[in-house]
Amino acid sequence: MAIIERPSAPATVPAIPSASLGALKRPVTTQHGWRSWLFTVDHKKLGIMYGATALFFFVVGGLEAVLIRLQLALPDGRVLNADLYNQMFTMHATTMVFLFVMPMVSAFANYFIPLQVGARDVAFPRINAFGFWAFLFGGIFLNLAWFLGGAADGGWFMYAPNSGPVFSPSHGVDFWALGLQITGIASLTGAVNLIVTVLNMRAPGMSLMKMPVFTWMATVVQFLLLFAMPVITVALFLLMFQRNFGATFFDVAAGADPLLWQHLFWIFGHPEVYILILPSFGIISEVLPVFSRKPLFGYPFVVFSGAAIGFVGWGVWAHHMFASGLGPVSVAVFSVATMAIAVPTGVKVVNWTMTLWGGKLQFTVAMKFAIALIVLFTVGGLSGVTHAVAPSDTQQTDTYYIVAHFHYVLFGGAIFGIFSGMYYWWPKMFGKLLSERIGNWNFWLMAIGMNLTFGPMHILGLQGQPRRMYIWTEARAGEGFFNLAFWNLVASIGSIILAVGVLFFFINVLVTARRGAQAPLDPWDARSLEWMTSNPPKEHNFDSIPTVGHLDEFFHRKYAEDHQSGEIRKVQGAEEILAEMERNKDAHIHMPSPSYWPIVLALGLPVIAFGLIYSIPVAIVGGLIVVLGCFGWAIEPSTARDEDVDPPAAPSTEVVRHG
Amino acid sequence: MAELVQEHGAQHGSTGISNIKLGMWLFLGSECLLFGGLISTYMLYRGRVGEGPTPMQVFDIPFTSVSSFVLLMSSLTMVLAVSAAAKADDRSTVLWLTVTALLGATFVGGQVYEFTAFYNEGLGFSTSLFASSFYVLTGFHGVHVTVGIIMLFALVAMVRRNRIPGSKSETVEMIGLYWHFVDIVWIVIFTLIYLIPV
Amino acid sequence: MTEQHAHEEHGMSNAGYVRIALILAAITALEVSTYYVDFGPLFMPALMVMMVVKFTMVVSYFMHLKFDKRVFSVMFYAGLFLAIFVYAAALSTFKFFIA
Amino acid sequence: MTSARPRPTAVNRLGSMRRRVLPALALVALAGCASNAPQDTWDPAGPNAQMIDDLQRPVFAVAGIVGLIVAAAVGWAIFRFRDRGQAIPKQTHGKPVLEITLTIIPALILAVIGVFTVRTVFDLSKTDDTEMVINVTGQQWWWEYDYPVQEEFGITQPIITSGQLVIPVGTKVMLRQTSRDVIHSYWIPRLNGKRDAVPGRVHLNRIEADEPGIYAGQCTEFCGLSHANMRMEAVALSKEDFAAWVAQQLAPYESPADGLAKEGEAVFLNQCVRCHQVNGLERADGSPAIAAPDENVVSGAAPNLSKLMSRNTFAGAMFDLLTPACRRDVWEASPADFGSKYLAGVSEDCLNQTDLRGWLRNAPEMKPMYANPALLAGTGGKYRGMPYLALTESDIEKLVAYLVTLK
Ligand code: HEA
Ligand code: HEA
Ligand code: HEC
Ligand code: CUA
Ligand SMILES: [Cu+2]
Repeated sequence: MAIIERPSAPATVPAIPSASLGALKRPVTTQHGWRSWLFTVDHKKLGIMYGATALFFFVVGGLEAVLIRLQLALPDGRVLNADLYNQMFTMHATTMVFLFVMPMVSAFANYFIPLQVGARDVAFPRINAFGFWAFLFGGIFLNLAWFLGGAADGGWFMYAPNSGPVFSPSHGVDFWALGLQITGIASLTGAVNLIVTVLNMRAPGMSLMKMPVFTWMATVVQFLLLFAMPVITVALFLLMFQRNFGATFFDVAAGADPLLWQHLFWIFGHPEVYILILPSFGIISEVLPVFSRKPLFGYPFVVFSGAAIGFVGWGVWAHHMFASGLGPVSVAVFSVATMAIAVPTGVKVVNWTMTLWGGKLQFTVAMKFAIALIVLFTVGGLSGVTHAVAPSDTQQTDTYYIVAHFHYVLFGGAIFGIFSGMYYWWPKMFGKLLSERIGNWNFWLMAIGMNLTFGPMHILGLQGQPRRMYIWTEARAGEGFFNLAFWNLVASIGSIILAVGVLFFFINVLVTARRGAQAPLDPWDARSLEWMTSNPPKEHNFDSIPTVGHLDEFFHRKYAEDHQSGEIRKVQGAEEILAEMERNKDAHIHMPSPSYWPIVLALGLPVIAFGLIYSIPVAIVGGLIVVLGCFGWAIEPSTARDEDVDPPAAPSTEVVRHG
Repeated sequence: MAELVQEHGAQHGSTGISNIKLGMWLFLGSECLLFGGLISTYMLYRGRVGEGPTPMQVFDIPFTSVSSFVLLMSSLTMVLAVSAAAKADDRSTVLWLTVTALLGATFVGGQVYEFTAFYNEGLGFSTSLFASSFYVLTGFHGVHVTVGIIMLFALVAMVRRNRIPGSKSETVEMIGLYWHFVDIVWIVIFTLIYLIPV
Repeated sequence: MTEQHAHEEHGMSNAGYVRIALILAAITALEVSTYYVDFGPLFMPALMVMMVVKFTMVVSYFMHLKFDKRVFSVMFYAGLFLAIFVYAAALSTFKFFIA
Repeated sequence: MTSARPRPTAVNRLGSMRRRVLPALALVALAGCASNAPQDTWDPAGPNAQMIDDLQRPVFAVAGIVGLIVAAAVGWAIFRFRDRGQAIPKQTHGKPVLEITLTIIPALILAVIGVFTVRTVFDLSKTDDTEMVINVTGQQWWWEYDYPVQEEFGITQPIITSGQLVIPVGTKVMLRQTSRDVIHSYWIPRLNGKRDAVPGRVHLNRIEADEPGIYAGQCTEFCGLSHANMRMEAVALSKEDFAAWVAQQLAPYESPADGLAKEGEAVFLNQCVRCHQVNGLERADGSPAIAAPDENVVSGAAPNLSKLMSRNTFAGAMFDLLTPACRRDVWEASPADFGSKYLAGVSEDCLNQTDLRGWLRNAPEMKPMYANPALLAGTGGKYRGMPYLALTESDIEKLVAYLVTLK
C-alpha cells in the first residue's frame, strides 16, 4: 500500500493553498449533518459508525441463524432447500465473524483506545476513515451475492476443492473471496494504525504496564491481525486466480494438494478466533473491577497471559485438521500445543474470579454480562480442551459438538463481552444510560436463550449429529423422548428466545434515545482514563492531556487510601477533576480536518472487485478511482483553512484542524 | 504543553519515534507473511510441472542474475537518495531517486521480457502448478516494484515542486524502506526460486 | 563492518553504503557462480548462508535497522520469524523437507 | 481458592454446591441414557473406538470437574460478595504465589492428558498388523468400496460395491481412503473416529467390529449440496457369513430369462449402462456392456449395480431398499441371526418400491444433486450425481423388475 500520511507543514503555512485547488480543499468541518459523518476522520465518529454497521450485520447474521434453526427444528425441514441452506450457514458465519464481531471490536478499539491512552485521535486519522469505508463496502459487496445469483456456499472455511469453479458454479465464492479481501485491507490498515497509536501516542506517564487492559488486549489483537490477514490474503488470491484466471492451485487433477488451502486458512483462522475473543476479555477486565470496586486481580498476569495467548495461538492451527490426514507426528505436536493454550486462558479465568472475590459487587447489566462470560466461556473453553485431545476430536470434529464449542466461546465469550461493553460504555458514547430494566430482560433472555440453543448442541454432537446438514432424519435420531429430535427442537426454540433477547437490546437503544436519562459524568464510578472527560467526549477528547501516574489513574485521582486504617475515601468527584482539566486546558489543539479521499479510495475497491468478476475494464476503472484517491490523498492540503470551516473556527475554541 | 501540539499526522509521538516509520515497519513485518505464503506455495508446487516445461528448462540464470543485480544496485542508489534528502540536498535527491526508479524500471522490464520468453517456451499462466505459482509469486513482487516506481516518480515531482527538503526527507526514507524491502524479497526469491534446482 | 563511521544520528557515510553495495555485489557473483561450478554438498548450505547475509546486510545498513530504534527491529523480525516458523511448520506436514 | 476472607461454613458451601451440581448432573445423566442414537460417539463397538473412549471419558470428567469448580467459585463470589453496603474493599492488586499455583495446576493436569493423548494417537495409527484392506472412495454423494484380491478371504476377484461396507468381525480392516472430487470424511462413530478422504491423497483408517450388526455413519466433511445425504453403513458379519457374502458377490451374472425383467434389462442397457456397471451384463450383440461413467459424471464414477439387491440401502444410504418392517427386522436382529437375515438381501415383497421408483422417475428431486442445471456448463456437459432421465412409467416398471434380480 502506497498510502503515506503526508508530513504536515507547520500548521500556520499550508503547503498548498486550499482555495486555489477547488475540490482539493479539505471539506468544511461541520459539526452536524451527513457531511460531518461522510468525511469525518474523528476516531469517535468512526467508532460509532463501525458499531452501527456491525450491529446491522449482527441482525443479518442472526436472522440467517434463525432460518437455519427453523429449518432444523423438525426432521426433514422444508424452510430452506439444500442450496439455500448451504449459502445460509456460510454467510451466517462469514457475517458474524467478519462483519459483526471484527468490526464491533474495531468500533470499541477505535473509540476507546485513544481515550484510554489519553490521546486526541489515532495516529493516522484518514487511514482510519479509509478502513471504515473499506469495511462497509466490503460487507455490502459480500452480501450483494445474494441478489446476483446466490451467495457463497462452501462453508466459512471454504475448503478446496469444493470452492472451485466446477463445484461451486455461482459467483457466490467470487464475491466471498473478494469481499473478504476488501474487509481484510480494512483490518490491516486498522491494525497498523492502532498499534502505532498505542505505542507512540500515550499520554505522558502512561507506561505500557499502566495501560488499561482493554487497550492491552485490543493491541494484542491488532498484532494478530497484522500478521494473520496477509495469510488469508494469500489464500484468497490463490482462490481468485483459480476461479477467475484459470490457475489450478487447488485442482487435484493438475496435481494440487487441497491441504494447502487448509493450512493457509487455519494459519489465519486460529489466530482469528483469538482476534474475536481477546477484546471481550479486555472489556470484562475493565467491567469486573469497576463493579467489584477493586482493581483487577493480578493485572500483569492478565496482560502477559493475553500476550501469551496471542503468541501460542500461532502454533496450534492444525487442530482444525486432526482428521485431515496430517500423520501422527504432526497431530501429536499440534494436540499438545493446543492444550498449552488452555493454561494462559485459565490464568484469566482465575484472575477474573479473584477480582470478584472480596469485592463489593454491583450487578448492573454490564456486570451481569461480564460474570456470565466467565462461566459460559469456561464451558466453551473446556469443550475446546476436549477437542484438543486429538483422538477424541476425530469423533467430535464436524459434529454439533464443535458447533456447541464455538458458539459458547463466541456467543458466551465474544458477544457477551461486547454486550457488556455496550452497557458499560453507552453513557460515554452517547451521554445517556441504557435502561437497566430493559437491560435485565435483554440479559436474562440472552443468557437463557443462549444456553437453550447451544447447550443441547453438545448432546447432539456427541450423539453423532454432523454439522452443515441441511436436513436430518428421524432414522438417526435415536429413541426415547430425549432423542436428537427433542434436542434439535429445544435448540430451535432457544434461538427464538435468543432473538427476542437481542431484540430487547435494540428496544433499549430506541427507548434510551427517545427518553433516556442524561448520564452523570461518572455513572459507574469508573477507574480508567476514558471516563476522565465529558459524556460524550469533546472532539478533542481531553481539554488537557492528563499526566498518568497510576494504573487506574482516574480512580486514584478520586480516591485516597488512609494509610493508618487502610480505609478508602473519596477525595474528589469527576466534576472537580474535569473542571480542573478545563482550567488548565491546552492552547492550540490541532485536530485533523475531514477529508474526501478516504471514501473515494475505498469506493474504488468494490469496483475493482466487480470488474475482476464480470469484466476487466470495470476493474481498470476501479483501479483508476484508487489511483485518483491516492493522488487526492497525497496532495490535499494538510489543513482546512479557517474560512472553510463551518461554523467558522472562532479563535476562542482554540481548536485548529490539520492533517 | 508544546509537544502535545505534535500529536498527529506524521509527526513524532510521545516516544520520540516517528509514527509513519513505525507504521511502515509494521506493514513490512506483515508483508513477510504475505510473501512467505506465496513463496511456500511455490516451494510446494515447484516440482509439479504437469505436461509443461520444468523450471530448469525455462529459467535463464545469466539473464535473471543481471536483472537481480540491477535491483540490488537500485538499493544503493535509493540509500544515496535518502542520505541526500537528509542533507537537504535536493539536486542529488532528485538525481538518485530518478536513477533508482530507472533501475527499478529496468528490472520490471526484464521481468516482462522474461515472462514473455517463458510464455513462448510454453509456460502459460495456467500450464501447470509450477507455472501458476511462479507467476503469482514473481508477479506479486513485480507489482510491488511497479508501485515503488510510481511512488519514486511522485516523490521526484514532490521534491521538485516545493523545495522543503527537511520535511520531505522522512517521506523519502519511507519509500526507501519499502524499496529495500522489495529488494530483500527478491534476494530470497532469487536464491530459493532460481538458484536451487528442482 | 567495524570501520563504519556513524553518520549523523544514524546511518553511515555514502562511501560506507558503496562499500556495502560492493560486498553485496560480490556475494551475488558468488551465488551465481554456483550455477556454473559444482560445489558438491556445500552447495545448499552455502547458498542459504549467502542469502541470509545479503538479506541482513540490506536490512541492517540500507534500511538502518542496525542504527535505528530497537522497536523497529522488533516489529519487523517478529513478522519475519513468525513467517518462517508457520510456513516451515506447514510445509513440514507435507513431508516437504524429506522429499 | 483461599483468601483473606473468613472461610464459608461447610453448610453454606454444600448448599451452593447442591444448587448447581445436581441439575448439571441430572442433565448429563439424561443426555447419556435417554437415547439410543445409531451414531453415538460414546458407544464403542470395536477396539479403535474403544481406545478413543478410554481416553475421552477421563478427559470429560476432568473438564466437568474444572467447569464445576469455576462455576461454584463464581457462584459463591456472587452470593457472598454482593453489595450489602459494605465498605469499599481493600485495593489488593493480586497474589503472585496464588497466581503461579493456579497456573501450574492446570498445566500439570494438561501435561498428564497430553501424555495419554500422544500415546493414543500413535496407537491408533498403527498399521503393521492389518488383516484386510478395502479401498474406500468418496464422491458426490456416495461411497464406493473396492475389495482388492485377498485370497485368504476368498476374494479372488475385486469386489466393487457402494453404500454399505461389509466387513468380517474381529478383523483388523484397513480402509485406504481417497476421493474422486471434493473432500469427504469417512466416519462410523461406533468403530472409529473420522478420517478425511482427500482427492489426490490416500489416507489410512483402521476399523474393526467386535460383533455382527449394522453400524451407521455419515460423511462429515462438507461436500456440497447433498452432504447431508451422504450416509453410509458398516455391516459386520461373522467370518462364515462374510465368506458367504464374498461368494455371493463373486457369483456370475444371470441374465433374466424373460418377462418384465428381461425387458428391464434392455431398458437398462439403453439408459443406464453408460454410467452403471453390471458385471457380466452383455449387450444384445453379445459384447460386454462396459459403463463409462467418467464420460458422464463429474466425479467419474457411478455405483456398480451388479449386486444392488444384496445391500439394504441405496443412493449414499439415503434411502432404504427394504420396506420399514423388513428393515427393522434386519437392523434389530440379534447378533446371532443378523448374518443370515442380511445375506438374504432384498426380496420382492421387501423391496421399498416407493423410493426406488421415485429415484428412477427423478433422482435429483429425491436427492439434491445440482443447484442449477443451467450452470453445469462449467463441467463440460457432465452431471453431478444421477440425472433426470425422463423415463416412462412402463420403463420404470420394467427396470424395477430387472433391478430386483440383481443380487
Ligand atoms: C472465540 C473463539 C474461540 C476460542 C477462544 C476458542 C478457544 C479454544 N478452542 Fe476453539 N474453535 C473456535 C473458536 C474458538 N475457540 C471456532 C470458531 C472453531 C470452529 C471452526 C470451524 O470448524 O468452523 C473452533 C474449533 C476448535 C477446534 C477444532 C475442532 C474441530 O473442528 O475438530 C479445537 C481443537 O482443538 C479447538 C480448541 C480450542 C481450545 C483448546 C481453546 C482454548 O483457548 C480454550 C481455553 C479455555 C479454557 C480451557 C477454559 C478456562 C481454563 C481454566 C478454567 C483452567 C483450567 C483448565 C484445565 C485444566 C483444562 N477449537
Ligand atoms: C460470532 C460468531 C457467531 C455468532 C454470534 C453466531 C450466532 C448464532 N449461531 Fe452460528 N455459527 C458461527 C458463528 C456464529 N454464530 C460459525 C463460525 C458457524 C460455522 C459455519 C460453518 O459451518 O461454515 C456457525 C454455524 C451455526 C450453526 C450450524 C449450521 C450447520 O452446521 O449446519 C447453527 C445451527 O444452529 C448456528 C446457530 C446460531 C444461532 C442460533 C445464533 C444466535 O446466537 C443468533 C442470535 C442473534 C440474533 C437472532 C439476532 C437477531 C436479532 C433480531 C431478530 C432482532 C431483530 C431486530 C430488528 C430488526 C431491529 N450457527
Ligand atoms: C449420467 C449418469 C447416470 C445414469 C445415466 C444413470 N445413473 Fe444411476 N446413478 C448415477 C450416480 C452418479 C449415482 C449416485 C448418486 C448418489 O447416490 O448421490 C447413481 C445412483 C443410482 C442408484 C443407487 C445405487 C447405490 O448403490 O446407491 C441406482 C439404483 C441407480 N442409480 C439406478 C439407475 C438406473 C436404473 C438408471 C437407468 C435408468 C440409472 N441409474 C442411470 C449416475 C447415473
Ligand atoms: Cu461427502 Cu460430505
Ligand atoms: Cu482453533
